[in-house]
Amino acid sequence: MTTSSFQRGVVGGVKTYAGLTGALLAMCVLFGFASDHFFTLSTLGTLSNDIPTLVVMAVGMTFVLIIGGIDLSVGSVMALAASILSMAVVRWGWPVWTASLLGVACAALCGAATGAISVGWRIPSFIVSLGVLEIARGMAYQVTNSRTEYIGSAVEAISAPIIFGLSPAILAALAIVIAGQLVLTRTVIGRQWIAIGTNEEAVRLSGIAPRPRKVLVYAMMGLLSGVGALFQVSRLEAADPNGGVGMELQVIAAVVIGGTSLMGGRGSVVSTFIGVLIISVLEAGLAQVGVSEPMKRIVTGLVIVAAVVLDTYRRRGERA
Amino acid sequence: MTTSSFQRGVVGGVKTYAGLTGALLAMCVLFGFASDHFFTLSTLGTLSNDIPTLVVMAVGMTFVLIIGGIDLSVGSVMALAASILSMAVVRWGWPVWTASLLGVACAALCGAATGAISVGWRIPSFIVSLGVLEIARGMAYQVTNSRTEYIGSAVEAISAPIIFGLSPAILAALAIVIAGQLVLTRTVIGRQWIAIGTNEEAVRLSGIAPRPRKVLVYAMMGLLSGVGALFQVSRLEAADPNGGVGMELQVIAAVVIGGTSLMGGRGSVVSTFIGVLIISVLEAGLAQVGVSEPMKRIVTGLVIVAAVVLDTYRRRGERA
Amino acid sequence: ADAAKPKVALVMKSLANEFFLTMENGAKEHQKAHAAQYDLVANGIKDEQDTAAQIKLVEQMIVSKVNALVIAPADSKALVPVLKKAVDAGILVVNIDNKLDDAALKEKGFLVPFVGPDNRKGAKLVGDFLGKQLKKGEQVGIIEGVSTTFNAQQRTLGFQDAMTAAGVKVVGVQSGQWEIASANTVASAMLNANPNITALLCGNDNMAIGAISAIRTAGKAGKVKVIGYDNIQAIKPMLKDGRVLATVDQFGSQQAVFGIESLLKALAEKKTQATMGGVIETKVALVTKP
Amino acid sequence: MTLAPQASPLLSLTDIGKTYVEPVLGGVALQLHAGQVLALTGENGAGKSTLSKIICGLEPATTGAMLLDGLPYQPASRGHAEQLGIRMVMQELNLLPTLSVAENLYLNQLPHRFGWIDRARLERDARALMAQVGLDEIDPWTPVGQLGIGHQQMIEIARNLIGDCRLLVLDEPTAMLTHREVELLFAQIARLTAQGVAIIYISHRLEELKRVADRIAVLRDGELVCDDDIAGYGSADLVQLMVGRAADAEIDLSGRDIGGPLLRLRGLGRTGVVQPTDLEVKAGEIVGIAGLIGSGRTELLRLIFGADRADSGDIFLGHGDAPATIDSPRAAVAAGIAMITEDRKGQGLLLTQSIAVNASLARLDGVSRAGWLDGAAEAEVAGRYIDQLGIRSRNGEQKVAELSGGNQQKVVIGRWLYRDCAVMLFDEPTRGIDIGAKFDIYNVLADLARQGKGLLIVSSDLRELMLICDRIAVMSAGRIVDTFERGAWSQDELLAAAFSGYLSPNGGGNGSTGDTNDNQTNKAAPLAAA
Ligand SMILES: Nc1ncnc2c1ncn2[C@@H]1O[C@H](COP(=O)(O)OP(=O)(O)OP(=O)(O)O)[C@@H](O)[C@H]1O
Ligand SMILES: Nc1ncnc2c1ncn2[C@@H]1O[C@H](COP(=O)(O)OP(=O)(O)OP(=O)(O)O)[C@@H](O)[C@H]1O
Ligand SMILES: O[C@@H]1[C@H](O)[C@H](O)CO[C@H]1O
Ligand SMILES: [Mg+2]
Ligand SMILES: [Mg+2]
Repeated sequence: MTTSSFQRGVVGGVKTYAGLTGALLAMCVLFGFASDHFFTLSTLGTLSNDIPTLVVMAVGMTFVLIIGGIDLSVGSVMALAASILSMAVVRWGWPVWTASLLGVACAALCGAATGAISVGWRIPSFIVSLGVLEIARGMAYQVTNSRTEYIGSAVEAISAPIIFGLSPAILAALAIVIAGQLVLTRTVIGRQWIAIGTNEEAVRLSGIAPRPRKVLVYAMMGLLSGVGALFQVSRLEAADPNGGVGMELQVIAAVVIGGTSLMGGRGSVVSTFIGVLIISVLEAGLAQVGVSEPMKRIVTGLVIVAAVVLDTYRRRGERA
Repeated sequence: MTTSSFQRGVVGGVKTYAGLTGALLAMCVLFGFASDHFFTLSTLGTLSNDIPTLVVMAVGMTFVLIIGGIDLSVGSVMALAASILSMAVVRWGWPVWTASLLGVACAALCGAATGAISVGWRIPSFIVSLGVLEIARGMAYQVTNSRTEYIGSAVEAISAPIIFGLSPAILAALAIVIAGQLVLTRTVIGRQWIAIGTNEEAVRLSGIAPRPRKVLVYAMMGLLSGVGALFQVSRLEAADPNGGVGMELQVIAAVVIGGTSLMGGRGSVVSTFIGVLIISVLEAGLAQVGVSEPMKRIVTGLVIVAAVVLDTYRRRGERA
Repeated sequence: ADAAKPKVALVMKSLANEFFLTMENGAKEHQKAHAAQYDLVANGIKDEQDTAAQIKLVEQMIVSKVNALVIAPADSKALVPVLKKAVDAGILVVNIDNKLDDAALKEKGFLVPFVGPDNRKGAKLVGDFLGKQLKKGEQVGIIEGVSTTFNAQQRTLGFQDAMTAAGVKVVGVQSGQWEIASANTVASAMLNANPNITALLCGNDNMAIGAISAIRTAGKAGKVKVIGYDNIQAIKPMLKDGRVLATVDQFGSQQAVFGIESLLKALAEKKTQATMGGVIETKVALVTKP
Repeated sequence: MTLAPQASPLLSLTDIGKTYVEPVLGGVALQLHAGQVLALTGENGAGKSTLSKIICGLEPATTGAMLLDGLPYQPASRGHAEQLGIRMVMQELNLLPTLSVAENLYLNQLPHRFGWIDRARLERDARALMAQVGLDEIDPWTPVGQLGIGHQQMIEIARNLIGDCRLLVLDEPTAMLTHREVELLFAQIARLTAQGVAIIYISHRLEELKRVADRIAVLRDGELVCDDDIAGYGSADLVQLMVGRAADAEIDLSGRDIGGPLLRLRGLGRTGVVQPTDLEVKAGEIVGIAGLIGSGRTELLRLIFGADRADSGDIFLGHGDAPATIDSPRAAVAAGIAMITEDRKGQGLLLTQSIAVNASLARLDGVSRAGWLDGAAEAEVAGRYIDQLGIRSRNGEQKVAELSGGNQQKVVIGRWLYRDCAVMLFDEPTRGIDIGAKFDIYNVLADLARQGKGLLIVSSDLRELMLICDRIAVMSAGRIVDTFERGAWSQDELLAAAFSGYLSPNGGGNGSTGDTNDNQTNKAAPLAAA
């Protein structure tokens, strides 16, 4: 019986991802035709170098959406963490790893603050995180004195290929995806998060305190934004206090394309990963093909909607 | 019975708005101390000239949030409408009023499309409107060839003071606020929208078709973005295809500060108006005082959160 | 405050851009050195594109009854009507960095002196320096700033002028939005799509930083040359080790100061907007060493 | 069962009171001993649920004190109360539709190793527990949202049978249950009391009280008016205690003219849920549908109402020969069909809105002129049904969420009385309604029939159907297996018919396989053959 329900799980899984993977493949094929150089190792390398930041932040956002929240501050928090990290390295001469710890810790703190305020005072996380968006951005400017901070090769290693052209950053990001999916589907806290997102009141009534568990998710989101900042800094060897402007929408888009519900209670980390791939492949492909800026925007919009429509049909089909 | 419930309504109203109005007044007093010129007629005139676009779009967004949706495309749609309008005037030599009609109609169409796709395919409006955000922006670039289009004084009149220093734009915006509040609280369709946001299934099972009514709200949102575009164009005497970038968050912030629930079913147009005032006064005050950019961001963030916290306390107090 | 002391407002674009920060600092230092002569209010908007916000700033300055205004417009056309209002309110206005549109000024029937560099010229300068190191027929890519801004457009034109002169082929122009991360993505894609690219011409230094990391990822470090614009702090180490070939200094800190000084002079001489005069071009300089 | 008066009580309450806007509970003193079953009853809004919530840590009392084992007891939360062995099955469902049955059952104590869910153990435990309450035919991994509301009620009960329990409060556990489940529940109650668990049993089905309880307590307007040995109290006595006067238990079904057909079904069905069904309802007629949980009664009503799409058969209205197209509830209402849903919280009410808003929802043009709402008219409508149905409330402006369960049910009924349709489909219309008010509602139904309307009533309470119906169709495993005319039925025959579909070898299409339906979320999805 367990086996059969496990098998159902696996088959369900393949089906679950079929719609999105289909959309992704279709896109790849199109770009393959449009650009001679799309199907090359270097495209793959570039992509795998591009996405770690977006991936880890999208994993965090998946959990935030699952508990029925939202966090708009992620882009700013990332910039703040990157700024602090680079200040620590460049100005105070800290070693990279302690500086990274500091940056990540500050980001986690921002997340925890968003969570604590929104949960504690029962204020929509939308508005609290919008406030934190502004505050963290202001602090990033303050810390760096609004200057791009160049760090240099000290942090390069995290983004340098070590095996099969993959960098520690992408490997870590993949590990976080897998860990995230396991936590979501296989652990007690994962179940409780889903339950909270489905009906918080019912969870409370069954004797589980939802609030600390919610704050934890926001703290985790902050932490992952910090990790994203580390990847970003190592990729660019510089910290840009303007970095990550508007990134919140990109992160949320990836998660929602992956099928996670904005209403809470439903989501998958693996699908989020596919969502990130869709967005990133699209961006890379359009830039390779070199279409004009207006067309880029129009195509991006169409693909976002089309991917989700396609996924909807797949889900309908499955039910029937 | 009617009288008493009307009186209750009025008293409730004063109470309802007390928290927000308090926050607004507190801010005004602070700025009054910090800047010599804050308490002048010209501050008021400037403000009243500043806000019409934000006001009308926030009114539309109030309805969108009330039915449990969201529309991220508003800033882009506004830019598109402005671009089309100015193209019609400058390139095709249309008279301003037909050009305005065209712009507003296109914007309404964008809104209707967002609504129809999201409602028809049951796709979260968040993602559909994110797609439309990109598409409309791309189209705005395409239409204007990515150049700011200067119109000149042909459209100036809408923003020029006609009575007590108030322009037709702000008068129209105020009329739209009042009309919006009346529609929401006094009409059948307003009641149905609130009901849909509260429990769509219950509405459907009461023999009311929720879907066309939802699409209508999005179309209205589009239409009001078009009206906002008209105000904007008349103020700038130019159409900027980059206009309204990031405006969606500002609009939603104003609405949520006003106490409208992101979960649907609850909201007030008048409170939204106060929310707009809070955001705009803050912006104006900070500019007059001339604080540094980082501090501006930090203060803005703090005020957004504080205003909502204050409002929460007020509401708690009312309950107890 | 001293009633006789004039109040000068400086309204810029994104203060989160080092370029404008330098400009602001230059202005503030100047004010400190001449504290007896005038007061300064400096304001900027949150990003390069928020025209509406900049207009609101100018309006607030009118309300605050400043005597003179220095503006780096976010948009060459859309700022014109509100500046006309300022002039009508008796404020003297000077334009820096990004030139206002002549047609729009003419339609409104007033003049605003421009104090600033010629961006096309600056771009040509650094482009020519690169051109000398390229062979005829080689391929290059241009990474442009926010495409709707006048100076981004001008710089791209300057780059193109230089490349045509050197007989080098521009295989792509894409926008990196003045930012590191966007430029990085665009540069990566350009390098993948055109493996023969030998140089990337970037509209500002932030985008040059993004391009350099893209080059490293593509395994082409040392094989693709990069030029930038602005001469910000962060570019210096890269100039030093040669990853960036050259950049342009447009003396941001001086631009505002020149603007302020010409205003103070006009105030002292009791000039009006109409009698203030025309263009004062500020210098641009090629920078090849930190 | 024998009482042990000398033993000290498990729980004792003194002077418990609760005030929301107005006082709803006052001066309640009660003692409860281990192994005892206390029946608690009273009119809708008398304060039964409020009292239970206070005992179980869901609401703080305004006045008074509680002792548990002689020690002061002041639960801070439901979790706290549960740690002390005090549990409660609430009146409203609080399940998580997207989680599986097993996960819902063990939500607050998922078996795990270092935080990792032990799925094998979870499944094993869930199966054992489900077998106890007769849910063995359901796969523990089915999402709860895919089950009918009756099954959900059983799950809600089952999850509170887990673990150490010393006092169990059951707040109207049987309002949605049919005979079979009620028996299973009683068996569980017997098992628990034998282990020394004390039980507070709340119900409006008075005949049940005498079967399970040792003692009876009656609340009237928030005050305890009776606390006594149950032997010696008949139903009539209880009603008298509840309402303070002898309620009329008469229904006047006379004076009706049975007219022509209003609604005819020909082969109406939906694959895997309801097999092709023929049925007819005439003007002035009251037709009942009986059946076990999951037999397809609700689904049949939803098909008629257009809430789900039928994939076979036709609906005819009146005498017409042309089938009516009813593809949405909107079309149904326009054609003069009303439906009162069984799930008032999920599918009926706008909980955060007032009684007035809820009552007028289905007929807003009655309270508006040219699209503008008429506040006075709305208030009048709310007032009318508050009076007619005895909705206990401050006024029409009170939020429905603040009403007691039974009164919420009356609001839903009021909405459809106001809509005034020719054919009315009632799904568990008296769910949670007190005995006095039930008779009021029966008389309302009779009145409707007298006005020439056709009524189709689904109820899990067979006695109720036998009391008011002209005809009872019995569904079993998605099919109408038999139809009985008034006078030609007996409870035993009805029950036998209800079970029949599950006994015959080729009878059942559903119910046993855990078909993936999706009652809550996927109304319109077409279903392939199971
Ligand atoms: N949150 C609340 N705010 C105001 N009044 C409330 C609230 N909750 C309950 N009440 C009122 O308290 C009274 C008692 O309600 P309670 O739910 O205890 O009744 P009940 O005896 O369980 O009724 P039923 O048989 O209908 O379930 C009702 O009049 C109800 O309207
Ligand atoms: N849309 C659907 N798709 C598949 N199966 C369904 C669907 N709707 C209901 N079912 C199943 O059909 C059966 C009949 O459900 P229904 O709710 O009609 O039963 P009921 O007799 O009213 O019992 P209850 O007391 O549970 O409401 C149940 O087993 C239910 O799980
Ligand atoms: O001139 C400046 C800078 O070069 C900057 O990098 C972007 O904005 C422009 O206006
Ligand atoms: Mg109750
Ligand atoms: Mg049912």
